[in-house]
Order: sequence, then structure tokens, then C-alpha cells
Amino acid sequence: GCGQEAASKDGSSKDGKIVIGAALPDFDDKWLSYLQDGMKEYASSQKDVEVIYVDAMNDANKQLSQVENFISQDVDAIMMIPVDTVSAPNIVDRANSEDIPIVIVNRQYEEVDAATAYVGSDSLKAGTMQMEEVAKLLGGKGNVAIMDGVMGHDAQIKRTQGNKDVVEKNKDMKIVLNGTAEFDRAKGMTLAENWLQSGKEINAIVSNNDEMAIGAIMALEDAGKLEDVVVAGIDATPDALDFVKSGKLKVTVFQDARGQGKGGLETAIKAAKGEKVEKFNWIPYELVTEDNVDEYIKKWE
Amino acid sequence: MSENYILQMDNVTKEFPGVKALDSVQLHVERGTVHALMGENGAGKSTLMKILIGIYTPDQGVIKFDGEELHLANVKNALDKGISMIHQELSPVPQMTVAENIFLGREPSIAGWVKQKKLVENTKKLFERLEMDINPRAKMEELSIANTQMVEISKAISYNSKLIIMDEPTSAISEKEVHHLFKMIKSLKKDGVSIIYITHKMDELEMITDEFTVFRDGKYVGTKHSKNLSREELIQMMVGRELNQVFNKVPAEISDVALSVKHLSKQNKIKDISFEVKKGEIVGIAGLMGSGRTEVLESIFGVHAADSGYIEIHGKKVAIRSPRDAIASGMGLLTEDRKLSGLFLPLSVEDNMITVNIDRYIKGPFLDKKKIATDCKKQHNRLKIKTPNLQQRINNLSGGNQQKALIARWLLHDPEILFLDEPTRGIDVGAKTEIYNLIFELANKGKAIVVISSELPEILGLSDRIIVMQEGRIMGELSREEASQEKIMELATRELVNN
Amino acid sequence: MQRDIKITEQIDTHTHYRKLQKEKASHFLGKYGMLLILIALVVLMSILSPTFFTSGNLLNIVRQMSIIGIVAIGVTMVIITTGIDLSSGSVIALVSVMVATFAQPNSYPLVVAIFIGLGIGLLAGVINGTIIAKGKIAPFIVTLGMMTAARGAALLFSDGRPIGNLSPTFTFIGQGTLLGIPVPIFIFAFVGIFSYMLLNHTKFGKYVYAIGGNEQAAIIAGVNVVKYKILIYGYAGLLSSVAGIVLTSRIASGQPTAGTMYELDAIAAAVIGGTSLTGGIGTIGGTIIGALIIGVMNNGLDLLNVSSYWQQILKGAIIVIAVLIDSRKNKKA
Amino acid sequence: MQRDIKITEQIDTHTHYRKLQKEKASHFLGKYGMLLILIALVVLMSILSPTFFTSGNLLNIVRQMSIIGIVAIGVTMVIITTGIDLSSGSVIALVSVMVATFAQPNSYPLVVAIFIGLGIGLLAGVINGTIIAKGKIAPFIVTLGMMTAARGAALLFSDGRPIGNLSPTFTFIGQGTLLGIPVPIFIFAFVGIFSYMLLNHTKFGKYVYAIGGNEQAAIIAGVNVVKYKILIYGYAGLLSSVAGIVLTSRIASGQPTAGTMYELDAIAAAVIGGTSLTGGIGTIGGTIIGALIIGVMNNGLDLLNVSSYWQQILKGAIIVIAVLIDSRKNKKA
Ligand SMILES: Nc1ncnc2c1ncn2[C@@H]1O[C@H](COP(=O)(O)OP(=O)(O)OP(=O)(O)O)[C@@H](O)[C@H]1O
Ligand SMILES: Nc1ncnc2c1ncn2[C@@H]1O[C@H](COP(=O)(O)OP(=O)(O)OP(=O)(O)O)[C@@H](O)[C@H]1O
Ligand SMILES: [Mg+2]
Ligand SMILES: [Mg+2]
Repeated sequence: GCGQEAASKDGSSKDGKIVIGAALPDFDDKWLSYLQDGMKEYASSQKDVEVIYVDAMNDANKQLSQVENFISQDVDAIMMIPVDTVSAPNIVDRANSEDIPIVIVNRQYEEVDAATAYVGSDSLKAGTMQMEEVAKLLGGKGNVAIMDGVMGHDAQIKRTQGNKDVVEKNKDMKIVLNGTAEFDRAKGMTLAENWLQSGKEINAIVSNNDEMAIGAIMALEDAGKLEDVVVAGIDATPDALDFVKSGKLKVTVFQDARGQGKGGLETAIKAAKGEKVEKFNWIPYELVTEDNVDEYIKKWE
Repeated sequence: MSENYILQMDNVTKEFPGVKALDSVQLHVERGTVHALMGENGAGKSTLMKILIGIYTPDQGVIKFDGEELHLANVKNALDKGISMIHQELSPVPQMTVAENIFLGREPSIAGWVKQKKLVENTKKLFERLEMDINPRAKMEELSIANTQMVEISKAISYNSKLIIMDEPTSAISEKEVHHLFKMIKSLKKDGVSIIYITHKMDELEMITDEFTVFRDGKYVGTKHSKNLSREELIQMMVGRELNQVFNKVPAEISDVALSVKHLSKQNKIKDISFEVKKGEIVGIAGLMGSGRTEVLESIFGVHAADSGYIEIHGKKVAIRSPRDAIASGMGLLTEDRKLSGLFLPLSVEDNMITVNIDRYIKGPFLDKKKIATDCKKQHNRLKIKTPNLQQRINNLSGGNQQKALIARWLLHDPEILFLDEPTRGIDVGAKTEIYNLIFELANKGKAIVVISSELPEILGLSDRIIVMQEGRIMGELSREEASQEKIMELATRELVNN
Repeated sequence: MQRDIKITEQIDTHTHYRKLQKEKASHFLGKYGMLLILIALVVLMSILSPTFFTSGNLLNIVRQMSIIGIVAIGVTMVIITTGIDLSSGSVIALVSVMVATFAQPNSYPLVVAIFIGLGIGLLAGVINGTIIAKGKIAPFIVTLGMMTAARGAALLFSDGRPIGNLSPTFTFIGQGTLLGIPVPIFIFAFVGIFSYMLLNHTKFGKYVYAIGGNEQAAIIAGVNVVKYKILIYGYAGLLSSVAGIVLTSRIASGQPTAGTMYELDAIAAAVIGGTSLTGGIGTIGGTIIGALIIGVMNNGLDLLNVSSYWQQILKGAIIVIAVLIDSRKNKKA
Repeated sequence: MQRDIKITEQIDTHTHYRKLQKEKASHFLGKYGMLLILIALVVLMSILSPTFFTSGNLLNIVRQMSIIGIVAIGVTMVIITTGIDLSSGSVIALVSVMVATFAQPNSYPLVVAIFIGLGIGLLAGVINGTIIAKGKIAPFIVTLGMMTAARGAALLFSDGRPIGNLSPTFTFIGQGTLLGIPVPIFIFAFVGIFSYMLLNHTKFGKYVYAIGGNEQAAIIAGVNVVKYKILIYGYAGLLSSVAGIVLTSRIASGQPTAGTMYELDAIAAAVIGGTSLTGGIGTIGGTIIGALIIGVMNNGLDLLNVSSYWQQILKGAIIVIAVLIDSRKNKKA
């Protein structure tokens, strides 16, 4: 509300408010927007807490700049979802050297223990869970097409890696096609159309996110081949859940966006108050299929 | 024998797609002479010169310069060999200073670091030698056209070349500068420099050239001595037929007032301009450079609005805020700089012609292309525009033919009041006569015409009445009968003399 | 003589383009040069991939390209006037979320959604045109601003989330077929023909070329340059709307991130198709060929399962090489 | 034959250019107008956010802007020649992954990594310049191709993954400070001063302006336009390299996705700083001011906690308004 904004102009916690800087990688990302919802819900339930949200637009350099801005504003704690996990340690060092607690959310990496705390799950795991379910549905054999998100982005790298790890373990499974549709439904549709024209036999299209998976489903439906192909996504967005419900999307992976947002902010506030926090706060992935989809549909309502 | 010649070009042929610009022509220039190159628009003069300076490569031909055969890879090559050129189209770098423009490409420098002071000093020295008074530090864009031309001239001279090509150097400068240029040419000649001189002005031939060569339609016609030259013979060589009297003025019936301009003023550019033009009348506006003639026409035409004053057309006051308003009230303006404000270079001749008049070709939602084609064809024939067809890009036409196409634009529109600002700039004799006849024809049809021209014979030959301007003011009016070159000059410079 | 021509070209900025239509022969090549490159590309792809040259796949390509193609047609007109439009992709996104909001089943009649969609793009285009024409600001900057702002507005309006659940009548636009041919292809064809007529057979079209050929001369010739520029950018915006509506209908959801970088594909299509960035030159037919070249390239590389990294490298190279070959060929002629 | 008396007028050919710098007064405003806007923006931000005007934050802004600023300086030169460079961002990415590969601890000496980095950008720039100058292809298309291809190459080389674990000597470039001032600011200052000297005091600089002011004039004066264009694009590529190295060092990782859209920020900085897209006009000082305006805007909006969506809308508007105010002011004077 208004009061909070006024406080932000003071820019510090001198008036007793706790200021948390939230460095998010991409406001355009739908899943992250649910995460932000979780944070906002939680923030509004807290008194004397103000959260400054910034958007790095998937630019690690910009994120570093924003954290620097937080530091110069002297926020009480930083909550960050790294744009990428390679440059993250460096940013964490910055915060540490200024003694500002920093909580990393959602994207895990090796040196994450340098941060005050980690809240989230292991991205690789999403890819593994997704492909394991696909493998199960295919009976451990078949031709798989992998649809990548925007190349070089954390989710793309790890989810695809997870996919590939599973395929490697299944001797009768093969990745026959692999291309990027940049997390975009229209591009997913186009890519799937082109794949279908290639004449290659495809038993499953495994996508880095739900949007592209929906695009693929639409292309398959159009070509009358949806029956023959298992489509899998990640995120369990409301749209995607509808597709799971109707049996078109066989697999998706629920990552508790709101839970991570709330958990991350909660931890950051605790750290800002100087309270002790757990180093690792796991929020597990959950597999969504036709069987349990109603549960998740309820979550969005 | 060949030592006498600084330049021998033989059998030079150059074809552009669709146009044989040069067909096995020759040009022999003796050492230390001024050699004129004459010919109608599009005869191929500039093309041959561009070959000589290394801009184009000939399809065929032998060029011997200073005793050795010449093969040029680029302009720098030619400059290094001792050939420099004043180009027909002025090409300054407007944002750079005079000094930078003159020494562009050969700045005094150490390891790439330009010695700014030296640059200015060198320019000053050059200007001293040439007796010119231009600030080397001025930006090119601040110079008048005449001074821009003078800078280009001094630039060409500054290379200390053996041969200097001058492609219509006097088309944009005034009496004073012309004299100055001729003085320079004479002194260059004394130093043994040879000059190729291109012009459409006959009188210049006799004044400074030793010999001249004539081209016609890309072919060599002949070379003669300039002494004892008869104008008729020259014209015969150039156009291949005899031209009748240049000004064939048929008196038109002069009736009601078509346009009256009342107390037009704009900043300090034009002051209290009032005049009238009647139907059938040709009014000339004369004046020294910068006297504001163009500004007057452009203000009337709504190109830039005047600060005060108003305009009446057929006795009715009209508000003109843009050229659109002007056209709607029955006016037309042929601008003085066709490249800048006339031509649509990438478009076809036809598209260039119909712009003003386009509303008349609208049939339903579309344009009536047949009617467009027939109307344009008529103009094409009437003005004898030299182009293979009307779909040709206008950029491929020679300057004179481009000018004719622009005149066609206004003829198609057929305005009641027509402003012609330097209508024959850069146009050859043949075409000039045609344009003059056209102007008379228009007047005879009852059009009111205002002509600006810097060539006094032209203005005297065309006008029923001449308005003389100076520093944005009208200094006086002369009727056709009383007007003479001397009287115009007197009015144009009166106050300056008084001062 | 090779060298000579090179120098000629340097001397005259327009020579490059002039060459395109200098003579009947080179005129032919200039006009059909890119068509030949398109055909060469099609032949190459057909050899490399047996499934490429099937009617199904060819329809596929045209349908996929129809969205970029529609945008590119508007962009072509803008470029002919020496302008540029960087905002197309973002306008598509804004239109997408707005249309999706009004195209929910049982809410508004279909026409309302469509009119709102068309209106948004038209408005964005008119704003572009007005600032460019009245403010005399470089189109690059104005449309860059619009690109940023419209994307922000799309995100703001949709709260960064896709809007799904669209009515089936609406989704017919992008997904349906008529006589076995996808509806987007009909829309593309209609836009193409309409724009062709507009550009070649109307006063509007002549003015587009005139403004691009010499704006100052157009003013003197009485053309209301401000008005026509606003109309031209408005038309480009309108076509972005059409593209946005087709896209939204095709993917059955309004996407605030839709259309990212489409402006670059559209500009590339126009330029590959012979539109000159220095103004005055360009055709609808050329642009459609340009769009198809991009479409064939995208489709072919996917069919061949070229890795996405290599796809980008190849696409970059092909765009440049196509334009390069085209300009070379014209020189030879 | 009697010599005719001849009067010639002053043809108004240069109105177009004259307007730009007609009077000393408007010249002043033209030159310092954007500086005033920058100052106004700083004052505004200082009022709205108390933490804005602190030495820490100001240093912050300059450091953050140094990367875009360095790119923008190269882009300025390109734009002065009437060109454009859309490839900067992608070249940054390619340089980033290459440098990171060679800047692992205990692998190669630091200079190797830096030279390779500089070499890559220079090469990309030279390729751009060569195709543009020799092939006579529009810079927009050539650098668009390079933008796509270099991004693909960056992804290919790094297999789409960021490359971490850089040696501390290398990370000093982006993270270290000298006398309390961050190293990137020194590099930015050096590049600025060097480029200023280059543009204002060398032949190279004169030719940049000459080519942009009137390419034909440069050619007929015997300037080797092809060579200089190659050098100019090469220099712009080199500065993209410098930016890429600073960026990589600053975030301590080589990123194939780095620099996305930086080209647009760089172009915006140049144009806001008074560089004219029609060529011949532009200064290093102006571009630095342009970069700072963008920097202040980004920083200020973040400090004020303006939502990301609104930030985009505001940024789009501010860019246009700044240029609009600037051009208005020139007109009034
Ligand atoms: N670059 C070019 N491409 C095509 N045609 C050209 C080119 N340059 C000149 N021409 C054509 O070659 C012919 C000769 O032109 P040129 O410029 O040499 O004439 P000119 O004698 O200098 O005429 P003017 O007196 O009008 O200057 C003309 O028909 C012209 O249209
Ligand atoms: N290059 C220039 N820079 C600044 N002022 C100029 C320039 N050229 C002309 N002016 C000024 O503009 C005013 C009108 O000049 P303009 O060029 O419009 O008239 P004009 O074209 O000289 O008229 P005319 O037809 O007699 O040549 C004069 O006061 C002149 O000093
Ligand atoms: Mg000539
Ligand atoms: Mg004049």
C-alpha cells in the first residue's frame, strides 16, 4: 500500500521497517510470477516488512547491478533467484562482504552454501522426474524429441540434462530430435509441426516447460497424431493442468512456486532480523499426471 | 607530336545498362591550354571526365596522360598521377570545416594524428595564393552555394595537378566569382597547367578557352579553335541542326490580376514584399545572390510561412500554410534545386510526373493507369524527354532531362500561377530554347508566371516585367522595354553603392 | 568489367538500387533474383530431406510464415518511406493479451475482440507515426520506445501470465481450414493482395514511394507528408494487430511474451525481398518471397534436425549470403 | 560575343544541415541540451530517493553503465558513418565464453585470454565491415546476420552453459578497485578518452565524419572508404570485446546469453546523446551522457521500486520524450 511506498523512499530500516531486496531473474516468466505472488501474499501478511522487487530480464550482469543497488540502499536482506548459477557465487560474495544476508531461492548450485540459506529444489531433478515418468509410459523404449527452452538459460540447461541422464540409462530409448522453441507456445507449435513433417518416428515430446508442450499438443492434434505421442511438460500451470485433465498432456512436474516464494521471503526476513535460519530448505517437486491432477487444480483456485 | 599533348583519349566507349553514354569518342588536350568540352545534356561529358578521374572504367579505349598510358584503379590513383577535378555536382561534407574539406584524404599528419593548425595554415596559404576570403574554420554547411563552389575550385587547384578538370564550375557562382575563377585559370595556364573546361555558357568559350571539343549523343563531333568561333556553328555542332532565335517571344494577352502579394515579411530574410502578377504575364525576379528571391517564392508557396503579410489570388485573400494549400489555390513551384526538393530519384519518370496531379487519376479506389500512361506520354513527346521509356528510373536521366520531367509534373497539373525558380539551371542550349518556348506558350494560355533566373539574358528575354531585389527588399520594377542588364545591376546593387 | 561497376556503385548511393531495374534483363533478375534463390533453397532442401517437398509440409511452411509475412508487409511500407518499425513484436504481444481477454467464451461477441485487437495495433502505429511525423524524431528511436513500452503494457495488462480459455469461434481464425487450406493462409493472401493493390494502384501507394524517394520533394508537390506517415505507421500497426490476432487464435492463448524478435524477422524478410532501407524501393511480392525464404530455412533446418546452435549460425549466414548473392547477380547482368 | 552579366543567388541547398546548427545559441543547447536533461533526471531522482545521490550509488551507476557505455562509443562511430551495429550484444556473448574458457586459473596467462577476447570481437567487426563495405549490403542486414550467428557460435562453443571458475587475476578487471574507484570505470574512461582523441584528432576520425557526412565526397577525395569502413566496424567490434571482457570478469562467468539486447541500449545511448542516424553527426561526450541517462533511469526506477512492467513502459516513454524535448529545444532557439 501507500505507506509501504513512502517507506521505500526512506530506503532504510531506520524507521523500524525491514527492507528486503528481491532480485528476480525474469518478470515475464509465468512460473516466476506465481512465485512472486507467493512472496506478495506472505509480505502482505507481515507487518513492517517492505519488499523491493527487481527484474534482471535474464541478464546476469543486470542482476549483479541490481544487487549492488540493494547494497547501496542498505537493505536488510536480499532474496535472489539467480539468473544463472555460475555467476551467482560472485554476487553472493558481494553481499557477504557487506554483511547483508542473502537467501538463494529456486536455483541450486554447488557453492550455494556460501549464501545465508537456500530455499528451493534441484532443477536437474525436474528433468529427471519428467523423463522417468515418460520412460515408464513408453515402457522404457522409444524415440524421444526434446524441446529446449531459451538456450543457455538455467532451466533449459538443467532440465534437458535431467532428461538426457534418464534416456542414457534406458538402452532402448533414443533422442531423435532436439531443438529450441524458446519456452514459447507458438514456437513450440511450429517446431512440432516441422518435426512431424520430418517423417521421423516420435514416441514422446518432452518439453522444458508446459507452454511449449501445449504448442506441441496443438500441432499433434492438428496432425491427428496426439494418440501416438506422449507429451510431457514442466511447471503444472493452470493451462497445463487442463490439458493433463483432458489426457492430452501426460506428464507435468509441479514445482511449488508460491511455496518457494513464501519460503524464500520468510527465510530472508528471519535472516534480516538476525534469527537463525536453516541452510537448506527443500521444497520438493511433485509429479502431476491424470491421476492426481485434481489436487493441483484445486491449488490454483 | 604526342609531347604536345598532356592528354590523349581515343576510342573511349562506356556503356551503362541501357545507355551507351560514350561511343568511341576522342579528346586530345594540348599542354598548357584550356580545352572546352561542349555538348547537350547527356552528351557524355561528365562521364568521360569521370573515366579520366578514375571513378568509372571505360569499356574500351586508350588513355595517354603525360606520355604514358593510364590505367586507373581509383580516384586516389588519378590524383597521384596529377589529375584533379571539380565535380559537376557539389559534394561537400557539410558538417566538416572548409579546411577539412579541402584537405580531405591528405590531411597533414604524423602517424595518423592530424595537425589541426597546419591544416588551417595550409588552407590560409592556399586562399592567400588564390586571393580568396573564406574562413578556413567555417563549417561547410554555413557557406553559400557560391562559396561552396569556390572551395571546391580551390580544392581542385590545391592538388597542384598537371591537368584540372572543371565540370560546369560557373553554374552556381556570380559575376565576381566568375572573374576570380578566370583569373585563376589564366594564372594556372601560365604555370603550364592544362585545363578541361565544361560549360553550357557560350560566352565563356571565347573568354578563356583555346580549343573546344564537341560531343553529341555520346559521339565525337569535332575539335576546333575557340578563336573566331561563330555561335551558330557551335550550336550546329552541338545539336546537329540550326536553332532559331533563342527568345521567340510571342506577346500574350495580359489580363486580370491573378496573384497579388501584399507586404510579405519574414524575419530578416524578406521585407515588405508586394507585387502583382497578371494572367498571361511573365514576371521576372532578378537580384544578387542571397537577395531572397527564392525565399519570396517559398514563402508565398507555403514552404516556410511568412511572419506577416498576405496573398490574394484572383482578388481573394487566401491563407497558405503549406505547399498543399498553395497547390489547392492554383499555384505551382518548380524549385531551384531539383535533387534536393524536386526529384524522386529511385522512382520512374512517370511516377515523378504524376505526384502533384494524382487526384485526377483516381477512378474508384484505384488509379487509372491507362490515363496516366497516355498523359505522361504526351508530355514525354511534347518536351522531348530523352529516355527509353517512362518506366525508367529518373536517376538514370541526364540533368536536363530530369528538369524537363519536373516541368512535365507541373504541366500535367496545369496551375494558373506558376513559379519557376532557375528553370534552366544546368540545361543545354537546345533544351533551353524548348523550355523558353514552353513558358511563352503557357503565358499565351493565360497563365501567370514568375521566373527567377540568375542569367540576365534569360530574364530579359522572358519577362514582361522585371522585379529587382536586394537584401530581401524589392528595389524596383522595370518594364520589358526599359529593362537592360545595366539597369538591373544598378538596382540590384544600388544601396550597396550608396553605403 | 567488374571493378568499374564497384566504383560506380560507390559514387552514387542509388546506383545499388538502380541496378535492380536498369534494363529488362537485369530488371528480370532484379525482380526474380530472390525468387531464384528461394527456388534454389527449396530444391536443396528437397534433396536433403525427402519429406520436405510434400504438399503437407509446403502448406505448413506457408502457414507458419503467414504471421511474420503479414507483419513484414506493413514493415515493407514503413521501410519504403525510409522508416523502420521495431515495435511490431511487442504490439503483437499487447494485441494478443487484449484480444484474449475479450475472446473468452460467452463473454463478448467475436467482433468485439477483433475490433479491440485491430484498434490497439492501429493506435500503437498511429502513435508511432504521429511522433515520427510531427515530432520529427528518428523512427528507430520512436519505435524502439514503443517496443519497450508496448511489451511493458502487455505484461502489465496480463500480469505477466498467458490468458487461456478462448472461444472456439475465435480459435477458428488461426486453427481452422477452408477447402483444406488453413485459414491463416487465406488471411495472409488477403493481406498480401490488398496491400499490393494499395501500394501499386492507389494514391496512398504512390505517396508511400514518393515520401521515401524524396520527402522534401513530396512536400513541395503538395503531399501531406505528416498525414500519410501517420497512416503508413498506422497501417503497419494494423497489420501487427492482424498478425497478433492470428497468432493468439492459433495458439489459443494470449501471451504477453508473444512476438519477441518478430520485428527483426519481418525486417529481414522485407530486406531480403529487395526493400531498400534507404527508401523509395520495395515490393509486396518481394517481401512475400523474403518471408518464404526465412520460412523454408526455419522449416528445413528443423526437418534436418540441425542443432539449434548451428541453426542460428546458419540463419545468420544465409540471410547475409542471400542478400549478397542477389546484389552480385544484379551486377553481373 | 558579348559577355553576359550574370547574377547568381545563394541556393538554399543546405537548409537541411543549416537548421541543425544555425545559431550559436541553439548550437549550445544542441550540445548541452542532453546534459541538462541528465541533470534534471539526477535532481528528480535525488528528490524521490534519498539513497540515490550518494557517492556509493553514483559510482554504482557509472560502473553499471560502463559496459553499455563502452559498446555505445563504438556504435556511435558506426552510426556517424550512417551505419548501425546490431551485433554488439551477441559479440559480447561470444567473447564472454571464449575469454572465460581461457581465463581458468592455472591455464593460460591472463594476456592470452584477453588477446583472444579482443581478437574475436575485432574479427566479428572486420567481417561486418568487409561485407558492408565490399558487398555493399545494408549494415542493418549484415549486423543482424552477425547478431544471430555470433549468438549461435557462443552457444555452440559453450554448449549453452555458463563457464565459471575464472582466475582471480582475471576477475579483478571487472570487480577490482583502484584508489576506491572500480576498475571498469577506469576502462570506460580510457576507452572514452582514447576514442575521443581518435575521433577528433586523427585521420581516422576525420574519415568517420566524412564518410557519414557525404560518402561520395570522401570517395572523390580519394579516401579509401572500403578500408575505413572495415576499420570502423572493426573498432566497434573491438569495443564490444572490451565490454565483453569487463562483463565476464565482473560476473565471474562466461555467459552465452550475455549481452542480449545490449545493442539496443547502446544505440539508444548514442542517439539520446545526439548522434544522428542519418550520419555525420555525433560525439563521444554526447554518447557518454546518453549512456548515463539510461543508467540513471535504470538505477532510479529500481531504487524507487517501480514494478518491472511499469519500468518498461516508462523507459520506452522516457527515451522518446528525452529525444523529443531535445529536438524541441533546438527548434525553439
Ligand atoms: N551511372 C550512370 N548510370 C546510368 N546511366 C548513366 C550514368 N551516368 C550517366 N549516365 C547516362 O549517360 C549519359 C551521359 O551522361 P553525362 O552525365 O555524361 O552527360 P553530360 O554530358 O555531363 O550532361 P550534362 O550537361 O547534363 O551534365 C546520359 O544519358 C546519362 O543518363
Ligand atoms: N548558406 C546560408 N547560411 C545562412 N544563411 C543563408 C544561407 N544562404 C542564404 N542565407 C540567407 O537566407 C536569406 C535568403 O536567402 P535565400 O537563399 O533564401 O535567397 P536566395 O535563394 O538567395 O534568393 P535568390 O533566389 O536571390 O538566390 C538571405 O538573408 C541569406 O543571407
Ligand atoms: Mg555533366
Ligand atoms: Mg534562389
